Amino acid sequence: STGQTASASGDGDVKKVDGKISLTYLQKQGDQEYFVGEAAGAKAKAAELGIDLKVVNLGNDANKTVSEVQSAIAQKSNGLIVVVPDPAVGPQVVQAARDAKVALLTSDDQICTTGPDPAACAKSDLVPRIGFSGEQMGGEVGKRAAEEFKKAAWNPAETRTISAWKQDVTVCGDRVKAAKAAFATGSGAAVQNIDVATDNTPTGAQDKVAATITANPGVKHWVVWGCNDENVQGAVTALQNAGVGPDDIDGVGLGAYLACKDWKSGKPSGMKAALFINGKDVGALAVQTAYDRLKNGKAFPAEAFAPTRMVDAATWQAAGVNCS
Amino acid sequence: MSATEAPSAPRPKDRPEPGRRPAGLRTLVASVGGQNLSLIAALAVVVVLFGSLNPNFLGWDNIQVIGEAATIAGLLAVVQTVVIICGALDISVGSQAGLASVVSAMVFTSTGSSAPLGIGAALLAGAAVGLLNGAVIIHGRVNPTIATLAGLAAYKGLAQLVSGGRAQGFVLNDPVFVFLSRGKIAGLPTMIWILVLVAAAVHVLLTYTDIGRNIYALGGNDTAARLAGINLNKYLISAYALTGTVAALAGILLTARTGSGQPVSGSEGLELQSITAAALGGCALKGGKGTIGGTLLAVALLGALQNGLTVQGINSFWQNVAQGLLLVAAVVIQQRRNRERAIGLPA
Amino acid sequence: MSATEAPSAPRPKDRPEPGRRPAGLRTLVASVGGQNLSLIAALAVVVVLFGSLNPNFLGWDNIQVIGEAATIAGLLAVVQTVVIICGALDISVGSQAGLASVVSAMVFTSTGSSAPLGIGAALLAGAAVGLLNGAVIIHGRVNPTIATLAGLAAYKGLAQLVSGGRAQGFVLNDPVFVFLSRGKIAGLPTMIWILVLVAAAVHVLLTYTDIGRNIYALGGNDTAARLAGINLNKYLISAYALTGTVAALAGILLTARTGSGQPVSGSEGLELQSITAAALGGCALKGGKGTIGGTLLAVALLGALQNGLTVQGINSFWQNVAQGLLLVAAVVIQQRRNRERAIGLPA
Amino acid sequence: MTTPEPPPATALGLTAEHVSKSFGSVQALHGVTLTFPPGRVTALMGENGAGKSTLLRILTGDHRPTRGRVLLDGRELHLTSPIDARRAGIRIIPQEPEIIPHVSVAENVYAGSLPRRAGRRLDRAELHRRITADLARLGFDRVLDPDRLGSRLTAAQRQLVEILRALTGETPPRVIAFDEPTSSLSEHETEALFELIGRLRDLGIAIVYVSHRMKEIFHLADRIAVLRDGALVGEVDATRTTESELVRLMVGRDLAGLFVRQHVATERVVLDVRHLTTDAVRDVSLTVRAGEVVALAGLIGAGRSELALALAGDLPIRSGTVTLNGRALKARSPRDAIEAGIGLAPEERKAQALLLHRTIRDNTTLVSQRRLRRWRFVSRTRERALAQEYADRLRVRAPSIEAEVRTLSGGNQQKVVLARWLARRPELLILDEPTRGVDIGAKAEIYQIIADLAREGTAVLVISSELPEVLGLADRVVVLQNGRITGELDRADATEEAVLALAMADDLAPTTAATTPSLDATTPSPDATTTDTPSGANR
Ligand SMILES: Nc1ncnc2c1ncn2[C@@H]1O[C@H](COP(=O)(O)OP(=O)(O)OP(=O)(O)O)[C@@H](O)[C@H]1O
Ligand SMILES: Nc1ncnc2c1ncn2[C@@H]1O[C@H](COP(=O)(O)OP(=O)(O)OP(=O)(O)O)[C@@H](O)[C@H]1O
Ligand SMILES: [Mg+2]
Ligand SMILES: [Mg+2]
Repeated sequence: STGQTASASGDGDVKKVDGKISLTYLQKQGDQEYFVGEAAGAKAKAAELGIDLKVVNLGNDANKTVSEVQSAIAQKSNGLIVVVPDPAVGPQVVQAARDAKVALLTSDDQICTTGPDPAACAKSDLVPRIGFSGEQMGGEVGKRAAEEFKKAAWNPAETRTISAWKQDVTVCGDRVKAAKAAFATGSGAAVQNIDVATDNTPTGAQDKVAATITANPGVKHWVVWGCNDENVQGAVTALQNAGVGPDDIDGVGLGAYLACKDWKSGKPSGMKAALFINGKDVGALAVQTAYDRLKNGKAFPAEAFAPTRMVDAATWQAAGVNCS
Repeated sequence: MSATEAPSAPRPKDRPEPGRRPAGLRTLVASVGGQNLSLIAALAVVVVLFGSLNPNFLGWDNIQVIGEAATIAGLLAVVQTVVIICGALDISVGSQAGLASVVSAMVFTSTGSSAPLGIGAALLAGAAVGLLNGAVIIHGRVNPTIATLAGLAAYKGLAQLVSGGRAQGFVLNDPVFVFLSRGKIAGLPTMIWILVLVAAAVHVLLTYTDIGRNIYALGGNDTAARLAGINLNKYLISAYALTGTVAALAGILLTARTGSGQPVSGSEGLELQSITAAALGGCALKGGKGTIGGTLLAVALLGALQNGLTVQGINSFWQNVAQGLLLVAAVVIQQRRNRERAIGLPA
Repeated sequence: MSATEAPSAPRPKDRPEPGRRPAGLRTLVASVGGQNLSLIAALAVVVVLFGSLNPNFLGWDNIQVIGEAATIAGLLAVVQTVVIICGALDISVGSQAGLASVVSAMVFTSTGSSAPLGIGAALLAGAAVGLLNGAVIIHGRVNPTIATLAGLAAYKGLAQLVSGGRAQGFVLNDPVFVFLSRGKIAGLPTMIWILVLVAAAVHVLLTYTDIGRNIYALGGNDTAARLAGINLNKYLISAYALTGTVAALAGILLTARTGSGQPVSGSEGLELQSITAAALGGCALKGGKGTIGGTLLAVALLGALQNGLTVQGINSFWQNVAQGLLLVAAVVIQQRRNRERAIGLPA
Repeated sequence: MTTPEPPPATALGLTAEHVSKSFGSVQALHGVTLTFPPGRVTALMGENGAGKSTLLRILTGDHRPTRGRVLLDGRELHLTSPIDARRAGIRIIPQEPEIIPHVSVAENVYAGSLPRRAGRRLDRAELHRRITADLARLGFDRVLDPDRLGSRLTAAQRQLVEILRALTGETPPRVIAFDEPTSSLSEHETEALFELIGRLRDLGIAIVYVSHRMKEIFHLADRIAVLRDGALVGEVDATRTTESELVRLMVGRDLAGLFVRQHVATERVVLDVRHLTTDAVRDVSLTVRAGEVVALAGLIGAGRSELALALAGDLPIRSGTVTLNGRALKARSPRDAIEAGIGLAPEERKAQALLLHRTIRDNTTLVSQRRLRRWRFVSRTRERALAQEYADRLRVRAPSIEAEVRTLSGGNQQKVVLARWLARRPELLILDEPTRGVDIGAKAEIYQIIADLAREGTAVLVISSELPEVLGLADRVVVLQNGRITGELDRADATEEAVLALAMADDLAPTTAATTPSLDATTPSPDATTTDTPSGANR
């Protein structure tokens, strides 16, 4: 893994475990494809290490997060790995874990021990985390989109960028913001952006983007990014249905699990690239890190990142994207 | 006896009726229905408003976009109407569509890209799930709301289990699915044709056949229907089977639109949308009342509204507020016409 | 008058009733209620099953966890019961709780961390929203389902607008909120106390006051209630105002639990949960029937079930399936006892 | 007869002054001016849909008049809701009892004014005391269990609950309006009710009494007001009028004989019931021949309706056999029975028969769809023709056959129920209280149709609580009591005394003295039911 930094705060009281370790992995949006992969990676790793692992789906429910953390503690879990639906619930989770002297690790999304906003949090107050940086992911997407934009040599005035995401999901906003910034720097051009509010599903994105196309009839070229592959894929489909050719679409996905389906079909696609984020790696790494802490007393790293890779129609298979 | 031939009390028809509207307008109103009339008015307001804000809103392209976006929810609203007329409810339609979507894509993939098999299997699965709903309700004596609430969870779980929670297969290299998602017949997208045909078939069923009469009867007063010799169970189970089948059709369209079988994404929340449309279209949740025309108008109104708000670039928060307000406004206006007394719960 | 002494038709009671149970058992069953009895049985099965699979399940810690987790949905189920007894429905309870959550946190923050002001403002907002719901339904003549469906969207949008769609403030440096979320009284978490107190108050209201009896009357037959001089509008609007206030309480607890005001997260889906609990607890959706005891039992059953499934490490896909199946099973068993004829829709 | 004149504004009692009411295009009342003086019984008569219930609902604050006002003792009342009327002492026993299903009889009776202790605590002990006292006071204590749930009451018991509601409450009643209170009561309860009304009148209460039964009107009323098409067409003194004058006022013409009867019964047995036992009836055996009209008589709760429902396949049969046209009938649902040729017009029109939100056409053709359809498409023209034919024959008063049944008056709704089954022409027609709330003209028409059907060979089983109807219609009377047949009377032997004696057979013995005298007032002369007496006139 990349980017390990020094040990972090928060879990001084946690004791080493001698018997069988029991871990609980609490995930937001557990029925979403990325998190399904993450759970699978974690389970495989747990089986390998002989750990008793339970995976809990939190949906988008901050309240359920608190309940399930309490429940896991009542079940005498030794360690918790959590992906919070909303970072604001972080302090509650930290408090509960501390009170029970249980190891706490986060994956994917950061939380702060002292306040609701990780961005406004002192470095030392952040809970150790395994995963990807939303900002970094958004940045890579924006960068690649800019590259494709420059390669196609489109006229900025005839081009629009579409940012599609579910507007009440905080991390989505972070990703999109980073993508916008990276595209602006990378392309060096002033391209007008359109925010499209979706529900993070492919059909939802498709319907909303179709309406957006209606509202912008003069546009020739489109650059698309979003919170996840569903958004980008839905947007690209809508553009293609509206008669925009694949050559006039620059879609960069996030996840690659739907983008790969377009590429697999072998037809030209508006989906130019996608950031492959392998949930399996994150899940496995998180379980390994917790194991090291509980079994061997090795301190948590403050942050550890699993690798991400930009893939496209030519490279996705080699990168190991699983396309069911 | 002589009474039959004797002059009888004047029939009300012959009496002058004050406050009567001119006959032509009256027949028109009666044939369209008061409820529908106010939906049409609301639709007109939406169309004029958004059309004047952005002329593209009224473009043929955008009208097709609205139609396509509304098709899946529209299909479910049509069958929801039937179920509601029966006096029941189906909260599991969205989950059924998700299950069918996954089934269609997986069978398609595993049979070496056979679209007919994929579609057939999905429709069968839908009909089976519908029959199961019906059987649980009738023979298990479970209240329809609870039974289909349970179905909402169970069928979603089933779709997730079958698919491992992942989008399944890729169908857009098959001409049948491409035709479903992007094809046109006589200039109109296939999706819209499907909605129109299904709605027309259900409308004919409800209005022109004795089956439809019996459905209204059993929803209006089930004891009366039973004593009139209507086989309630057969009708109710059939209504759920029809719902399952049409929900499967919606699931197949979902697969065609997204290119792959989606266990949850795209079908969650369809139950509320379909119930909203049916209720706004004039269905009484107590049963016995409702029309396909009204439901379709409501589908069109909601679709146009959502599209218009997006075209105007209004953010999703305002969209929520606007949708709520407009929904209430449409009904309030409609009720004002009735001049019902404001006592107790409205029907 | 002589009729008093005159013999009259035999009282129904005097006729022999076959299948009569022994008196003692019969009184017990009658006092607990048949519906409740089967819920208790189902709860016992769940407890024994999960308890034997994992001894931690029956630990005092875990029981408190179950109670706390069920509190928010439980509060909403209690008021949903009242609304359903009135013959109406409130689909907007979740959105109301979300709005209240945001209001409590934002007022708390902007008044320089004043918990009473934050809580007071949220309760006021809840009551206002409830009154609005009631007014739209009664004076706008909008069907309760549609009105609160509109409210579901509108209040959610409002909460998002007010908060910009983000979690607001941080309340866990305030002792009042900490007490709400983590405090205990006599060994029992504050949250559970709140649920118990609210439920007891509503139970007393429904059972021991004429207000409650009037609510049953108007839900059972609104014409009869109106003719008996019961002010339907006053009762219905009050029921919605009560619902809004208690939903706001739930929203405040949400803030306390999650540490900040959540516009959507944590409150979405509460409407279905509360309706499920009320319906499973024996409320007839037609109105006039239902008890707080039954609803609470259903809340406990659903809470224990969910917790048990998680404790067993069953993945969320199976959990969905299992929840659906168990919900149906609980009702089927209950209905088997009634030996109702399997014709038409069950009540 | 006097022409109606606006009474002086100081008149005592309840006054409707120039009251008009329209529902959309239907003008239900035209400028009615009428006073109901205290201590007198004023009967309100008129054909179905004449506006009687509408007038009562205006007087009791349930409807607001389009024009005109309501005065009590010369002072104008501003009635915005039934509460206002109740407070003013105006009570109504409505045509359709409204019962709250999941609460007890006691709570049903005192709904809206439940006794309470400090705060708003319900005083259950006081509630119990009150209901027991009131039940005993009114003589209903043996027929009404105060703890029974509303949903489990029979039609008659529901009616009794409404009566109790009107007679109890905080303000003493000044005016009580009875809207066809006896339509689901049997002779026995009717007598008790009449005594009650007499006592109320003597207490100085103004009584408004709506009924289609001439016998009751002449027995009770001091004055009779007649409505036709929403207008007051006459106000007469009960002692100075005759039945035929009233009929002419109501209908606008003379009616020939009410009962038209010829003996057409054949020997062919259509229905043969042997030793039938269900949950409500025991060991019932009876036959009905083609062309024969058999009446089932009995008191409330005798089990007649349940017997009918069992024959119609809706209630399970425990033992015994039913043979229809020589074939054993094993109907497991009403559908089986209908297909075998049995038609049942049930007793409770709203609960058991009508689709209130559908049109007269839909309601009439519900069981005749097979005749009207090709493939499965229903022919609109034939459907309309059929519905129109029966609407005309039964004089259903409505703007058209496309009117929703909900908007019809009670009697007209009843006609629609009958039309449904008459249009089907089953081999065995069971009519449960067929003329409940039906006016005299339509009654004659219904009797005519029953006679016509019998002539064409239909076997008819009529359940009726109205003795003149039983005696006038039936070739044979079968009397049930407490679920058993206590006797069968041929037309020649069937008199009111004989039927009543059988209906109360084993109850009667100990207290005969208490009931028999009161029978005198209502017992008609023996020739009451013969074919040639005009309009069922028994006085
Ligand atoms: N809610 C309503 N909407 C429309 N028309 C109505 C309504 N209520 C009553 N009517 C009409 O008003 C007229 C008078 O009805 P009303 O019920 O007063 O008759 P009635 O004299 O009581 O008859 P019956 O003897 O059959 O009870 C009828 O034509 C009826 O159809
Ligand atoms: N809904 C019901 N629930 C419980 N018991 C009932 C119900 N309906 C009728 N019964 C009982 O069944 C018995 C038979 O009633 P049924 O209605 O058949 O009598 P009936 O002879 O038709 O009298 P009527 O129609 O004049 O009231 C009565 O003792 C009555 O108490
Ligand atoms: Mg009437
Ligand atoms: Mg009867």
